Amino acid sequence: MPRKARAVAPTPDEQLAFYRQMVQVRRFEERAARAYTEAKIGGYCHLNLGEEGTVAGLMAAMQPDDYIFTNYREHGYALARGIAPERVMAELYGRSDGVSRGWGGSMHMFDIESRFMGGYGIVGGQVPLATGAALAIDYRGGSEAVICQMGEGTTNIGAFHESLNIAALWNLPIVYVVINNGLGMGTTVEKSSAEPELYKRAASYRMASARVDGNDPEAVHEATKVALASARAGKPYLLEAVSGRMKGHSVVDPAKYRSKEETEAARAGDPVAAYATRLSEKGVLTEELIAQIDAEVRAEVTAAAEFADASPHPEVKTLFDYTYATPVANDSRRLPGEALYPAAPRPSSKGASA
Amino acid sequence: MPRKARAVAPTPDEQLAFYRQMVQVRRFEERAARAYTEAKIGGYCHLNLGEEGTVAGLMAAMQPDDYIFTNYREHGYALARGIAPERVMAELYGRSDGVSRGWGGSMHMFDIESRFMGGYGIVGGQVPLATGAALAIDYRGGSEAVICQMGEGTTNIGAFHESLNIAALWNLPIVYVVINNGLGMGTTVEKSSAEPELYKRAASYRMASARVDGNDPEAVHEATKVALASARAGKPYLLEAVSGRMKGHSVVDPAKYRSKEETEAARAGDPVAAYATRLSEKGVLTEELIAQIDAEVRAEVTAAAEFADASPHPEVKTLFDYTYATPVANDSRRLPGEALYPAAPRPSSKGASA
Amino acid sequence: MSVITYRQALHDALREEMLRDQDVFLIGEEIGLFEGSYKITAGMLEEFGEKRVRDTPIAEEGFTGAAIGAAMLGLRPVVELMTINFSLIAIDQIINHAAKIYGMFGGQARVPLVIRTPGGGGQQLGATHSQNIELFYAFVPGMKVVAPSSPADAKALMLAAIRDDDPVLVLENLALYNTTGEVPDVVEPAEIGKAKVTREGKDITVVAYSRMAHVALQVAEQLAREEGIDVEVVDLRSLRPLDRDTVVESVKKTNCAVVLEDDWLTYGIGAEIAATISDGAFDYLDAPVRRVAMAEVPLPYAKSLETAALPSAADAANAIRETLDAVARRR
Amino acid sequence: MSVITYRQALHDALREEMLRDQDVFLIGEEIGLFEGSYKITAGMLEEFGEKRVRDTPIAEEGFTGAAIGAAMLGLRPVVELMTINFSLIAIDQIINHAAKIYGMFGGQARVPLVIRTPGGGGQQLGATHSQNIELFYAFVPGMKVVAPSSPADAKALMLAAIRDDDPVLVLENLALYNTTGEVPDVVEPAEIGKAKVTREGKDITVVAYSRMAHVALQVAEQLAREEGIDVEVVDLRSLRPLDRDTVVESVKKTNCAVVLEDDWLTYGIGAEIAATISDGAFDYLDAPVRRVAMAEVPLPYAKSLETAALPSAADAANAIRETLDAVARRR
Ligand SMILES: Cc1ncc(C[n+]2csc(CCOP(=O)(O)OP(=O)(O)O)c2C)c(N)n1
Ligand SMILES: Cc1ncc(C[n+]2csc(CCOP(=O)(O)OP(=O)(O)O)c2C)c(N)n1
Ligand SMILES: [Mg+2]
Ligand SMILES: [Mg+2]
Repeated sequence: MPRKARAVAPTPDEQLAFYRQMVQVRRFEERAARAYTEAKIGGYCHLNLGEEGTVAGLMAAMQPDDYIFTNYREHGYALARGIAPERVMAELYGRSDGVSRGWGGSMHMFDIESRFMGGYGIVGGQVPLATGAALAIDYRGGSEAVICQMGEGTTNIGAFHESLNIAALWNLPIVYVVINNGLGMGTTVEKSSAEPELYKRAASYRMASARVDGNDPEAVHEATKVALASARAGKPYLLEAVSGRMKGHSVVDPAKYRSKEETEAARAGDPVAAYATRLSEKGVLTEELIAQIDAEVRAEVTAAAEFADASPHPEVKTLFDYTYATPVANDSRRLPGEALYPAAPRPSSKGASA
Repeated sequence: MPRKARAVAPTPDEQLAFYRQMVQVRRFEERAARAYTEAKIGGYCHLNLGEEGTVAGLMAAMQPDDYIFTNYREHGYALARGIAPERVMAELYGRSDGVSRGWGGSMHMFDIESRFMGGYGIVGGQVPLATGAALAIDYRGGSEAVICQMGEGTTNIGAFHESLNIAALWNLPIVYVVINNGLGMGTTVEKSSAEPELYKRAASYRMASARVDGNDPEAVHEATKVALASARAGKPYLLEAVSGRMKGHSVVDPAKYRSKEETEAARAGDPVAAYATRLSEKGVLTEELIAQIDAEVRAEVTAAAEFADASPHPEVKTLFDYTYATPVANDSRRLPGEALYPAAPRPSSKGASA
Repeated sequence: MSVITYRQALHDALREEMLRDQDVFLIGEEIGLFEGSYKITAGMLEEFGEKRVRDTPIAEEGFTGAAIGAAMLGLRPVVELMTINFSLIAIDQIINHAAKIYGMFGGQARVPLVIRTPGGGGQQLGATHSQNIELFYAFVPGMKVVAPSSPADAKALMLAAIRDDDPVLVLENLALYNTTGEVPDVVEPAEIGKAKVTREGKDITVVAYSRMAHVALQVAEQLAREEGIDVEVVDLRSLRPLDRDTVVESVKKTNCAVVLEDDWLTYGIGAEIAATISDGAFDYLDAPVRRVAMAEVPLPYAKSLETAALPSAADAANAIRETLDAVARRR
Repeated sequence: MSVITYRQALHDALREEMLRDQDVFLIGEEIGLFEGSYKITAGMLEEFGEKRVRDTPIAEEGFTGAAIGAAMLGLRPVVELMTINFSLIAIDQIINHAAKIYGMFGGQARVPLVIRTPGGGGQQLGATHSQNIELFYAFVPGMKVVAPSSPADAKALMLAAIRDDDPVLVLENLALYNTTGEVPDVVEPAEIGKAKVTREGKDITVVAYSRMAHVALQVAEQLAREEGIDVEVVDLRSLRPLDRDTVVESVKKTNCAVVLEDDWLTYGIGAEIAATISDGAFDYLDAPVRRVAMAEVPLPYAKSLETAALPSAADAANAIRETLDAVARRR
């Protein structure tokens, strides 16, 4: 874990902010799981439970004009980017006020305002895109950087390698962040990656890299600052954050493939509880503060769910609104029940010319 | 170049065999170039000029029951695998006696007898396939190994990385051989690979690897033996052979993107001439022997071209012979001029039931 | 004879073939320990072990290609691609390699490969996870593509696919996994390349495959019951080769046709069916061939929009009625 | 007005747009120093420098995806894929990303991307290098696909593609690069989604695109000259959106049609055209729509076999004659 040491210790305010962020993600995801079982949410729903420390530390290091691309397990990142919980929840509910207007769902949150450039459901799909965003920044001579988040299972797909090579060759301002939660669905990192210390894979591209304890928001924050500074200086960076996945792969996965001990270990590694203890020991957190934050966040999340539930379902007449950005002749706007050609009146003869 | 040292010095007979093999490849490729300009050969035609040392050393290390998969620049490998020059040349001519019955051409030589499992025109396409062949060997508990040849430009495509990871995870008996001729078409290795010392990329998969001087058949031979032994022991291996490309990417490429100095350097690096000098200095080769080998090989190559020219063009009636291995109802055997349905006789009325 | 699910039928076919032939093995993401995303391979790892039920890294191109290579050496791999959407990552290996190897090398190497993968929308999985792109494989000579709609066919076609020496894509469907049907105790492999008239009727021909062939039967029963319309249902079962004759013969009898498909209309599978009918039954056709297909949009997540975009039984029934009206107007 | 090659027209369009808009840049394998596999980008590196003419590693998925990402930030990348065959490595980025991003995120990000790539067989490049798989892109909502057959259209459609805010695949053709035609000195961007009647005629409609639209004109002239057959040629120009009206209107006039295509027949582009005509001009059609297409095999290298497998002008002429016979027999 080479990135544990840090230059500047965070202030109590910063620490409280980390903690509060972690709790927000935790409570939001718990609420999402509940809404899913209530059939308010459909499709797949992957939660950030266990990843809260990484989310808080990583996102706090980003500048407002930086960009982030993520995989489908992105609710927490969206919240930490400052997107209103209402809009994130409304997206889960598939409603008009959702962050992607109800078109994306759990896996495809997007908010152009905050440069939250999308959750992506195809494993590895976001990696070339994020690399291209960094290319655009470089092309224009900007000082922004790009964060490309992914899971550890994603480092075995070709797009990851093609992208890192390109970023390194072209000195692009990008940080690839690998969330190593030890599992891709039911497959352990050891069974999927012949080199399971994933930050080492950067060497194939002469790229700087580091591994950090993803359960420690402060460590993640410092490591991300280092990585972003490197990226802004034209040296792309691979940052591996090691944490755990506290529940199944998605809400519906009972994770039977995990032994009792493994499940218990994952629970025991709870980063929110650990950070609460740590801050309490330092006197930054008190029982009352913990309760207060929890109450505030719970209220926020409840409000989000109520907002989502009240938000209208997208209207069918909007179905063809987002196929093309540039209007075009002869696009096909036809519901499944509509005929390609209207029924002809009975013709006078077989063929007009017959 | 960690693999220069070797355990056993080759005998003069072995050395002569290397030399002879190199000359055969050289003369064959020169003849192919000529036939191409005479329009006897169509499509793309990529030559092994400059790669003769690697071809000779690599192929001599293979056992008869080993398998090899290559890219499209494979004439020399086919010859060195013992396939008759007649059949290789006939394939270039697109004739029935060609090694792929005229179906493959320059890029797609295949010979099931000698376990020459194909040249492949899609960059990187052969890499997963070769990995799967190694999987099949492992599945059956065989002692064969697989050689997977590719160019250095191929190490930037996703399929390469996915395959190496899989081979390493599953301990497959395969040697990936990267022919680093410094160029992929007009792009240098430095412009295409952020880590241009390609053997180092094996580290991402905890795979053993080495770099060897591809102009030295003896060094390649030794390195390949080491690599194959490793593979047979369940440790896949990445071997990088560094040589040069003496001409353009394919027969028709004038290689204008190379400076005069680069072109001259490529010529000067001629591995056939260098090995001739080396063996002459050792007294293994004499002027007469050189002339004799040259004459023999020339005769062989001329005979191959004559054979190819006399071989019949595949008959059109064979066009549908190789779409499916298992015969099947309703396959479409129709030439472009044929109608899907035969012209109907004039019907008595519009519809039979009308 | 027993009534089982489509999922069970697939599972049984795989298991029987694994028991019958040591060269058959399963490979794919999460098929072992996780027991398959849709649980088709439940219990298989335990029964057959890691060698024959091989969990892979997330590397569709790499492991699909590896399966092709293993097939070239005579093994009979059955690849699971979690959904057909992810096949796009492996498509170069499938189309440029699996489908070409037998021909391109002049018939020297066979590729006895099966790729099983579900298509289907309607699960609110959004634009990238709800596509029906079997077209891409059905279009390619060298490939065989089968698309069972019932448990019995699922089993018979899977057996046939595994025993076939060419690459066969077996199209499954998310919405069919839990459907049930009668399956004989002993199932013979089906003949690949043959369609089946799954319901005889005299008024109109409905052509479909996969989920829509299942819907077609339901709609036919309903229309017979409620409106006295006698629908003949042709289940294509095989998309490549395509059994044009069975389709055309049916239309020669009924003189009109509706095609149901879950993919997009323009250039979809139904285009070939409509073109084939319009050609082969030209002098028998009393109304244009009507196609019912998915709305041409990236499928939205929101339930309201997704439902509107997908073809329904009601859409099918309507198209049948309107086509019969069109016939009546022309007669 | 001057007579230039199709290659030159493409080159000129790219160059003009590069000069006009700093956000336009070229990216692809060997487009710079090597000047492009087919030399469309000759001289561009020298004129515009490495930033705007970017040679890439061999990593179609990576650099195509990077272009998409750059487009999401407002740049206007023009990707060269050496041939459409290699697009299969990048297809997940194109179909699951470029074509979905605008819709899947509710219209928040545009993808003003151009992918230019040639199709075409007939160069003895064998099964993996000779395919016509534009179908895969034309099938997908969110994509636009144009397929010029003349230098003038090549320029006008390329200009339009670059200025369009959606992903546009510009289908070029190996056999067209050296063909020539008149191109106005100032070319306006074409309207994407519009077909064109490139020759008026009254006897029969021939529908085609890309190379076969070029062949269609030659065949039409020859048949007019030698046999007095007056062919109307409809050049589709855009495969998605598809201009059904122009096709159907033509057939309503001529009452019969032949479709020419370079891809495989079953499920090919022509299937949709034939289905559309058979539907939209049902009461006007006096013979089945005939399709002329590539033989359904992995294309062999040997010249004798390759020639037999590809549709020729003679095949087209024959199909026209036979269709007119079929009409005569029915009238
Ligand atoms: C190309 C592709 N293959 C397979 C899947 C199915 N799938 C979804 S998530 C997942 C596991 C990803 O693991 P990891 O990258 O570690 O991310 P995590 O879920 O742990 O956050 C898989 C295989 C997919 N969505 N896309
Ligand atoms: C997927 C794919 N992309 C691009 C090409 C075009 N192409 C053919 S050879 C080549 C260069 C390959 O370079 P390298 O791997 O170094 O092999 P070399 O030609 O030097 O032997 C390219 C880009 C191709 N055939 N396949
Ligand atoms: Mg993970
Ligand atoms: Mg090279």
